[in-house]
Amino acid sequence: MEQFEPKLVAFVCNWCTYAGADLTGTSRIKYATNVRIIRFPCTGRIDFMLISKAFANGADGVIVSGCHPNDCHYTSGNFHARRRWMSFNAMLTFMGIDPERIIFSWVSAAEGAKWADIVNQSVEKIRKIGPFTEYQKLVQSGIEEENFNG
Amino acid sequence: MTPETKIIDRVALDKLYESLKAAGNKMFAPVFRNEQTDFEYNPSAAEISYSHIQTTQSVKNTVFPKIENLFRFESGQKSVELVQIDFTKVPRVIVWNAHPCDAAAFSALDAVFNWDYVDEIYNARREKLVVIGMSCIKADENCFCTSVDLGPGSVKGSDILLTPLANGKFIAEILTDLGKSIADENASLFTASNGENKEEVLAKVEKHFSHEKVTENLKDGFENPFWHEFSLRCIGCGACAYVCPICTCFDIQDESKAGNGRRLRCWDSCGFGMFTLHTSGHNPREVQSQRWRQRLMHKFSYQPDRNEFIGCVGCGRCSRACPVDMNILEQLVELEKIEVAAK
Amino acid sequence: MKLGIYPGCSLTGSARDYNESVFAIAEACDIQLEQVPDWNCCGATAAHNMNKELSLALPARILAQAEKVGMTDIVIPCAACYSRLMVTQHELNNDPVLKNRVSEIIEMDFKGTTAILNVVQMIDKYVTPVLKDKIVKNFSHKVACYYGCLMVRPYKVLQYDQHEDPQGMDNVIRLLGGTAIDWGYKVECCGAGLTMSKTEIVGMLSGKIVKDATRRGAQAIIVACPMCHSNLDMRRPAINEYTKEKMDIPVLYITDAIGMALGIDEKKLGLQRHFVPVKMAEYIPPVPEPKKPKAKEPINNL
Amino acid sequence: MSSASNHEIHVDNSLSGLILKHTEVPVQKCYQCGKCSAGCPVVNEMDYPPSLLLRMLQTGTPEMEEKVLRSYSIWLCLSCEQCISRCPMEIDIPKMMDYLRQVSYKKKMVNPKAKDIVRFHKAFLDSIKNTGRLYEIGLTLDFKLRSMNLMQDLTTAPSMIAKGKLGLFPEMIKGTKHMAKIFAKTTGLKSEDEK
Amino acid sequence: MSRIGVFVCHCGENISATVDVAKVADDSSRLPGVVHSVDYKYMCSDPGQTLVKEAIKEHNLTGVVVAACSPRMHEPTFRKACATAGLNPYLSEMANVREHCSWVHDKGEQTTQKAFDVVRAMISKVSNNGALEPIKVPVTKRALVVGGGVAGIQAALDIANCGHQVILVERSPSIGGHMAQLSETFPTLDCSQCILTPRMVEVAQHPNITLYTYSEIESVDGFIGNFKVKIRKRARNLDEDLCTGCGLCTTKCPQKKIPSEFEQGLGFRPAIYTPFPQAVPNKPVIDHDNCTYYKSGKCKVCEIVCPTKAIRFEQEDTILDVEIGAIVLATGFDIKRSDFFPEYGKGKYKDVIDGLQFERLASASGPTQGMIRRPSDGQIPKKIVFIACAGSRDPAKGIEYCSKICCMYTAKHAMLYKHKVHDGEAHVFYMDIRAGGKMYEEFVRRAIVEDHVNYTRGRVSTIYELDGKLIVKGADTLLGAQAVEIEADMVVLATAGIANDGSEELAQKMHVSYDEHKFFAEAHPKLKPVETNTGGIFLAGACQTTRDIPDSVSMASGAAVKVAALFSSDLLTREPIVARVNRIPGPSHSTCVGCFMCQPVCPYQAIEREEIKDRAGNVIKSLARINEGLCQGCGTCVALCRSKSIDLLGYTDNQMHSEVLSVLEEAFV
Amino acid sequence: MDNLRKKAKELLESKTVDLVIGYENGTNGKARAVFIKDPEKTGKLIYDDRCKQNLAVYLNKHEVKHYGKIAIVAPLMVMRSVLVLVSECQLKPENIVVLGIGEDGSLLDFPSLEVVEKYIAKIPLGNPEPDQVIIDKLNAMSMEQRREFWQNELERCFKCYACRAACPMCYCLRCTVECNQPQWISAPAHPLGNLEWHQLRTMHLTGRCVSCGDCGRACPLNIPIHLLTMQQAEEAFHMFGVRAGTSQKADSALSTYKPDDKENFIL
Repeated sequence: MEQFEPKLVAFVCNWCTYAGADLTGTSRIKYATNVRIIRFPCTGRIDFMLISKAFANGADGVIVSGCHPNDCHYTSGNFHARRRWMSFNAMLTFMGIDPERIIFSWVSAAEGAKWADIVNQSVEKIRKIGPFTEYQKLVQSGIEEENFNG
Repeated sequence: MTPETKIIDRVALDKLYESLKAAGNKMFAPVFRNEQTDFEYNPSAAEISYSHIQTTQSVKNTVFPKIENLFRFESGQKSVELVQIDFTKVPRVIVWNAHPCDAAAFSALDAVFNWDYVDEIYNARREKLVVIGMSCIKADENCFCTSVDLGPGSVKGSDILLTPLANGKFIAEILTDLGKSIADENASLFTASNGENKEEVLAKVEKHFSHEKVTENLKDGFENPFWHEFSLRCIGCGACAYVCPICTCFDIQDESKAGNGRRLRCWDSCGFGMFTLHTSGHNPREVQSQRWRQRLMHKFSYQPDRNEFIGCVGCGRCSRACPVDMNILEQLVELEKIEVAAK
Repeated sequence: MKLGIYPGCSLTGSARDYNESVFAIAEACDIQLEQVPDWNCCGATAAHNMNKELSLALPARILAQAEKVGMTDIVIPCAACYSRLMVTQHELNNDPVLKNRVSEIIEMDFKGTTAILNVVQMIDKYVTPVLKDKIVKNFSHKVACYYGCLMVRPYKVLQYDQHEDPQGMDNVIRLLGGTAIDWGYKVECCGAGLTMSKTEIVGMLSGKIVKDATRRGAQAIIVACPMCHSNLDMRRPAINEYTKEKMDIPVLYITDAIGMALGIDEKKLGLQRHFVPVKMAEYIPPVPEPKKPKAKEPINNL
Repeated sequence: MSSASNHEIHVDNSLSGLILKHTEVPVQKCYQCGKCSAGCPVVNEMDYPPSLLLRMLQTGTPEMEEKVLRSYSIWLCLSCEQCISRCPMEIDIPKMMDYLRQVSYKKKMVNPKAKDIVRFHKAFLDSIKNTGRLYEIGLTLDFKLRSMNLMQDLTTAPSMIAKGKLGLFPEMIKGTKHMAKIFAKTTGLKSEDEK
Repeated sequence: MSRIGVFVCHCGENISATVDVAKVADDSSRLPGVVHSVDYKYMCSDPGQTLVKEAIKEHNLTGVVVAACSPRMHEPTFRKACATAGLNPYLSEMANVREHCSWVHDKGEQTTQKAFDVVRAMISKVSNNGALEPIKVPVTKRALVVGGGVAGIQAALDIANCGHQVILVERSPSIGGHMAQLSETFPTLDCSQCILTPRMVEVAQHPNITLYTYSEIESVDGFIGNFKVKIRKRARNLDEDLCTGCGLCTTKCPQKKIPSEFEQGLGFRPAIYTPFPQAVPNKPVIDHDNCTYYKSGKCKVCEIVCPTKAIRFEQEDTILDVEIGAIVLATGFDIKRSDFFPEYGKGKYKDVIDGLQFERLASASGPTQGMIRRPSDGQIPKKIVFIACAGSRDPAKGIEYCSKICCMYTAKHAMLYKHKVHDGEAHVFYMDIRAGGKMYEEFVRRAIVEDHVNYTRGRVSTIYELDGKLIVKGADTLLGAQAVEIEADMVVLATAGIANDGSEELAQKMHVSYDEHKFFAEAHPKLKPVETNTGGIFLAGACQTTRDIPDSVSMASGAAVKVAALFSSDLLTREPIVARVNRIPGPSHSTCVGCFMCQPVCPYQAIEREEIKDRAGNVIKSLARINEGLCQGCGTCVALCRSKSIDLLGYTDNQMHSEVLSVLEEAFV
Repeated sequence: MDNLRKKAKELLESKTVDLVIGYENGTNGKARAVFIKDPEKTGKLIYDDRCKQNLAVYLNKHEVKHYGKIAIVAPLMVMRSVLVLVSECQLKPENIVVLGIGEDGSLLDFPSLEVVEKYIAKIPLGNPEPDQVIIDKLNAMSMEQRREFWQNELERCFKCYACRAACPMCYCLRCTVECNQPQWISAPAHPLGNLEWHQLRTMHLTGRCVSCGDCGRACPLNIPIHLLTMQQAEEAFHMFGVRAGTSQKADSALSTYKPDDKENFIL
């Protein structure tokens, strides 16, 4: 059987994790190809709606990563983000959407190896959980046309 | 055709339902679920509710669904291609057990969707629609069909109208050719009528106001302080419009991914603040009182003017659904009494 | 000028003299004092020591009684009562639930809108403006004004005067032509509620006060509280026991001092009821200041 | 930089937790500067100075809490409010003392040296309960009887009467029934007319 | 429709070894909106850049995507290339196919697919990019130092020694600050003035430093590199060029009994005065409130005696307009005075003094020539009580913090006293001793052990006077809170250090943030201790929090380096990545509802309130507005805004949304 | 009730307020909102168990705001809503008089919002008992069961936005669902659009919901959506110690932070 290859999107901040991922590259540490990185100025900029959008558009997992607490380039963006993720997580859990598909992490500009680890672990984890079909099913159902076309 | 009257008992009625369903018709019948009664597609005969006074939602979903595709599109590198909907695939839908108010509402919808623009998709659905009505033997304080020229036993809009009798049987009035064809196909299920009188069992619904008077009062009532006074309580949600059998406001949206997608329409409400917002930033109905006025004027003044019917069948759903007790009957009674503002 | 008055229990008994002098100066200044109808005891220290709700209900009933007859301002000569009523009004105004609870206990409406004045505030507001023309004899004595605890504390509630060094009575004395000394026991406690149960402690606390005033050459201690007065005046035996010498400095109410300056008959002021005899009239010019070593002035370095 | 600064003090079932709950006095805030003890007029008579009481409560141990409730200090406190007026942490010690006294009394842990004080308070309250106002001779006699200390004040009373400072008959207010009700509702006892 | 060019770099073999770059370029060329797509060996090389430039012109590109290394590496390179070819540089984006792709994956289809996905996402993003103009700021290479205490002096000298112009503004008539008032300094006990005055003179003589004393900041406009500052130079009533500082006027002035500010009220000065003998500049000022001439129109003795005829009675304040590139705030601190303490006499006892007053008493140049005498009668006190934490760590008095310097100077005071009055008793009431610093703890131990200073742990409740003695009532908490009563001759309060008078007003003028105690706020408590959140304004010394001399001096040098770094180039370019609140036509003006929940989120105080008024001037709406000079572009407010009324240029909702959507398109892995 | 009417009358007569918002007897035995300008009409005011609507929703309504200074009959949830609205600059403290209603239905006298804050500080806040019971039940379910539950419930939603309209905290001029550049939320009432809409509403009310339950009551289809925001209110309290509507200056849960916020899922 063909192995399931999950799609992951990574939302990362420019100053820590993006730079950390650059370091992974310069250190030539290999990791899984299943991730696509999107650069944000700060974790504080990451709207929870973007995570929803990623899932609605076919992502099986999302990695969110930024500076360690107290290391934010903008002093407090990651603290605000952390509260947002805590709330978002709580909400998803309550709605029965297992937040394990969202992997949050702090990766500093010096943690190239940690970034590779995070990606590999995340890909493995999502691979184990399987494709996010429930969510994608939602996308297509419910239109009357589907009703009368059977 | 000349209407004829027959009798059908409950067991036969269920059989009729199942056979229509088995024949590939999409059945739309009321079911009690989640503490309320509402129409659903293809429930089993046993699930169908016959004891409710009114369903939460109307039956307009059968011809004017809350979401429907208008067309699909696919884009290549240089151009976009439209894929039209094949209306011939619209299935026959049988509305089962609709109260006379709901049945009557279809004629209002017909008028709206064929007024200045003939709405193909609506008509495609409408042509395939059969209405099996059910007279009301119960009513509540929100019902006012008699005030809008209808009644608990009104036959308007039904192909067959059933009326439950005390003995558990139903009077079946076969009203249209369509109705007759159904009755004929299942003739064995019906028995002859013995002159049972449906008026005896019908619910008593008091006539609360004269809609002609309301319409007349509204003619010069645009600037009436009434609107402000009576709409202060309104919070501007769309509950009334969404449950209304006649409200037809809709929104058109495109949904696409990677250049492919569909154009669809979905319900909207004139009660929403941004419904009439112009790109310029101007909003002709800026405050809720203007929007509430629009709702009542549209139903009781503009539509009588334009389409010669009132946009209301007295089903009372809006009053029941309203979270803040904007009771339409109460307001219509007031509007009948109100002095036309001095010109 | 009409004002409400809540005398409190002691003014009908052990502090009858205070009551007399308050009414005497009010009369002299055309102030009509009208008692809060059917007033009750405020509960004093005992109530809040033993039972919180009671300690609020008793004062609330008094205020409600005043509200009922439309009194907007009431004077409370007793500092202890003043403090209790102020605290009650403050606490209830800040806690609507408690307010409802207390209203229910007293079975009366309680609004909490009464303006409550202590005696010095009353003097400031209504007596001082007319005083100048009425003084017949300067009260040219050197005295120690004693405020005690409850007229100035809790400051957050009372918001009256500078709580560590109040000046209200001192100003009145100066206005009367007298001298108010600066001393160390202005706002120390006299022993108050322990007067009956722990007399020896009261003797010590009051003794310190009396001794300091005497030592600094004051001719009288001026008070505005019946409890302070009874502890400093009546508890002389206990005080003397503590100080090991006989203290004969008289204790006057601030209203006594005003009354004397206005030339009101001493009997009418109730001076004869004080335990330590008041012979202020006999005192002629104050004792000269003890000579201090000549101050060396700081040197200007320019 | 902004951060929410609602540092809440944890309420538990220790005595200090109960104090916080019932009086909103935050015992844990005390950092033992001793300013309350320094200014307390009766500190030398106390078995534990106020700041020490706070420290004992902070420990939260049953032994210390019992010591506090059995202490003489809580009864000796004059409620003169000197401590709170100077406390850097705005800990309302008198309010706390009120509460401790009520607990100590309810749990029958009143320090033997303070029995007089309790008797006086009770006599005082009884006097108000019955007449609405304080009847000083009655109170004095009542208290003397309760404390069995008949000789004390024998010297002052007659001269008070002579000076007109003690009324021989109690003054009754009109609303005595009302007063009884207030007492009944606040103390949970039945008033006379309800019996 | 966008016209986008895609440029895929081989980076030698760095990328092409694992990614099929030709396929990426080819696939990209088929995407909607792409009109040109090539691959090349070294995109960042000159010929590579030329490829980009020529394509822009040839194909009239509206957007450029360079698939190469990390944007953190070469984004500026390609933006610059675009700009030279006439394309707005913010219409170019980089797809990171090296660090994030070729270097971390093995050769294979998936790696190529990933590279393509990333390119496609960037194409999608760039088609939503807007042309942005970088915020370019010319730098005026002149610094303003506000405050002439030791921190201001140090900062001014350091910047001036880097070769830049410095304007030093000091509010009082002389520089020197609090350090000039101190007697000796801990822990070395060396003479404060001896080490400070040479530096003061250096300031006055430095060719790069312009000194304005007796002057204040009137207003500050502009932003980093370009501040426009108005300085109010108060009238000294003196022709400063003519005045030689001979001092004749001050000796002849008939008004002699004015309490001296410098001496903390313990000494006197005339109405025309220099604050202290070593003042810089050594030129007097006339104190209008106390001058006989200004009060009654007569006198003019100073004018008559002045040998150079330098007195100018009619002189008025002048306002100087200066252009400034960077500002160092070194406004220092103040202390609570003894009248702040009701329980300690509220200032009515002359012999209850504060620490600065004691410094003057102990100073050899002070009013008593260094003899410790008590202010009331000049007697030498035999017993002094020092009270530490007077006001500090006292939330009831509104000061929760530890003032940090008092433990040390109290030990110093007690020690100085014991050194001068050998038979005297020194008592210290303290709560904790905080002596963290080189040789500090040793210093305190010396006071206790060698100089027999009596330390009692507890706070003093009250002080009152009796027979010329001060009765100090305290408690010894180490003895179970036993009451302690001391009859002292003098009491010295180590009063809390507080923000300088007027610092709030100054902060508002400067648009720098300040904490609840009005101390100026640093940009980051650990990593940006000398920066403020306002670009181009730096902090030095005790205006940020109370601190001692060595700390103040090091901070000043730090701030000076920040200024010098800023001045090292002529032009300051700021990325136009800033947030913006939307504007819509009509009565709503913006979808912003003015909940201002974004305000606490912004670390830079860049979110302001804008009031929309109707023609009659009535406020009809309050909106959030971003100050683009202050915004640093983190975007936290954008994600928080519920009505989506704020967007971040360069990372707009549209850009990010389309990037997310397109990165997930079709074949993914 | 008499006290309430008396107080309302006093306020209108003395022109302390221009409008009183309270409850009156509605149609068919319901209670509903009433707006009184005329002191003589204060007799209409009622307060009883039927008075469940969160009247604070009207404070941001254009036509109501227009009246000027308003007194509002305020059981606990209204008081809390008022504080939230003040803290979010939607209401000026000087324009509101709170006619507090105690837990026992008695009129509470609030001379100022500070006193309201003090009052609320003493009351144990949380979700109404019956709702919390359901929340606890849901929490006890498996993730799968919960998903099914919500999917079934939310599928029915037809997006009439009664939940939004009934909520005092949903006062945006333009809701995120109305944004179309980009289109954050699918506008149609299909399962995805519904899920997105309710997630958005829940997140936007995190730390701002006062657990009045009006969104759920307003839903004509009886979807228990109030459980979502109520659960978040509880979470905000557990995670951040923040309860909405306890202070006029409240820092809301998501616009502030503590450096030591505790979580257990960030790697």
